[in-house]
Amino acid sequence: MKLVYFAWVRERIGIAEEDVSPPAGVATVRDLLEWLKTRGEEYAEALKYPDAIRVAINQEHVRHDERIAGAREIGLFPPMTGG
Amino acid sequence: MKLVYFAWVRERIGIAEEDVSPPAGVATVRDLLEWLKTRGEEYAEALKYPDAIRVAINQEHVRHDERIAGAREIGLFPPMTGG
Amino acid sequence: MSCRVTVRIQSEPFDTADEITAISGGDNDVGAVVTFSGLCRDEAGTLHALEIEHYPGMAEAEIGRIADAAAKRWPVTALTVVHRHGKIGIGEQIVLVVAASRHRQAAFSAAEFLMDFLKSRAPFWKKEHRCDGTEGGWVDAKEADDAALSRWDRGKQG
Amino acid sequence: MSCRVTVRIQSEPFDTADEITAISGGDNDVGAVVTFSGLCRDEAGTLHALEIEHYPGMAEAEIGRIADAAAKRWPVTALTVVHRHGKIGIGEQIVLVVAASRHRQAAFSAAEFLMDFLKSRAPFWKKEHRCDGTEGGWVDAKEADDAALSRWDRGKQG
Repeated sequence: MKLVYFAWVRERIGIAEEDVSPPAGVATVRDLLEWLKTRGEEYAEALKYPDAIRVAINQEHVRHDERIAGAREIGLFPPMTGG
Repeated sequence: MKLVYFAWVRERIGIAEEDVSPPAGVATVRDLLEWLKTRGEEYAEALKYPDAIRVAINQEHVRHDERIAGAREIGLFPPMTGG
Repeated sequence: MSCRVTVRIQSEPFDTADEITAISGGDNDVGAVVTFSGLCRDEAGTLHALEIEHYPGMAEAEIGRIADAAAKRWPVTALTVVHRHGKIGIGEQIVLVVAASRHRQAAFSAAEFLMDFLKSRAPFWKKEHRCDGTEGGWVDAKEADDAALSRWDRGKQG
Repeated sequence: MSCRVTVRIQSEPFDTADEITAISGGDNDVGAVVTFSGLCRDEAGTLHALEIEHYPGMAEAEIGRIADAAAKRWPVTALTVVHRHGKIGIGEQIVLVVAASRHRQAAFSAAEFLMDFLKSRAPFWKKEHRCDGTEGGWVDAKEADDAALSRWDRGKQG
């Protein structure tokens, strides 16, 4: 699945997008965030406060308990400040 | 004092403004409307339903129990439909 | 907080973009501009035009009083009201309200408040000219417009 | 009731008057047009510009969903949202919402609803560029904006 990062999440992780294949036990958005934190310093720093991270699956907002099975694209970003 | 009429009040009375000197007993807006109704058919018709008439003294809205002493200009008109 | 209030009553059409520029240009503390434009509808094809009569002098004064009340109630930096009189064709603008403020809520509230009070308190009257050449008579005031005023009653809301 | 929804995300400035004309021109049943313009403030002279990042694809889709929700809730005839991205100078427009309807209440409510949801749900992020040449960092989301959403909760209000 493709992960896309925005704003300070993108800056801290250091890349704008990547393709990942999480292991079988990673079922929900929350699981995904925890797994990403194990992938390196920059991930651990960017995702230090998981509750501050907003998530979209296939470009629609989801909660952290949403299941990620079947997701083509998952976006991770800070709370939005549009308008 | 000067009376000014607008919209269908003006059309029914047949003039846009006039100077009048009401007799001493005419103290309030309500008294004025009743007195005007005695001045002819067209006044009686225009002011048939006094509650439908809005009144301004010196270009400020007033209620029908307002006293008219000292008024330079009194406007009589239907409910407003601006905007 | 001081608020620039501009009120104009005119027969000529006006340009909304110019009014927005005038109200926000040069003031770098304006973050929100809300406009309301009231247009002449054709009433399902039956209406040809509206003729708007007003009370010269009082119209400007009353709108000024309404704008002052709005400026006291919300932190707006500028308010503009332009109201036309005379003959107005279908699709033409009748009235424009522009409210500028730092944050959006004040501009929205002030613009809505101004429109609600304009409808029922500003001395303007509309007469219909119908497509079949007859006079449609004077437009009646709407009870809904009177009802709209009551929600601004301080006792009921903020 | 069908509602024309137009959503554009662009880096170029836009013209408010053109958008008003586009939304109301040719439809003689439109009696009310409400616009909201969000401008870049200078934050007491400290800010030089804003840089706006967005999530391409999702930004359009999410704003479309918000507009559809507004169109279901109020009898609006057309809704337009234009949101810029990239570098925005002081005093420039960031976002424009235009709502058209027969009567004023629907246009006001739909425009306010759109702005409240845009602020907290549309995937845009603002970064500050300060006058002293430093980066001011990412603008934090405001609790007030989250709170603004709750008033549209159907259970609480009509």
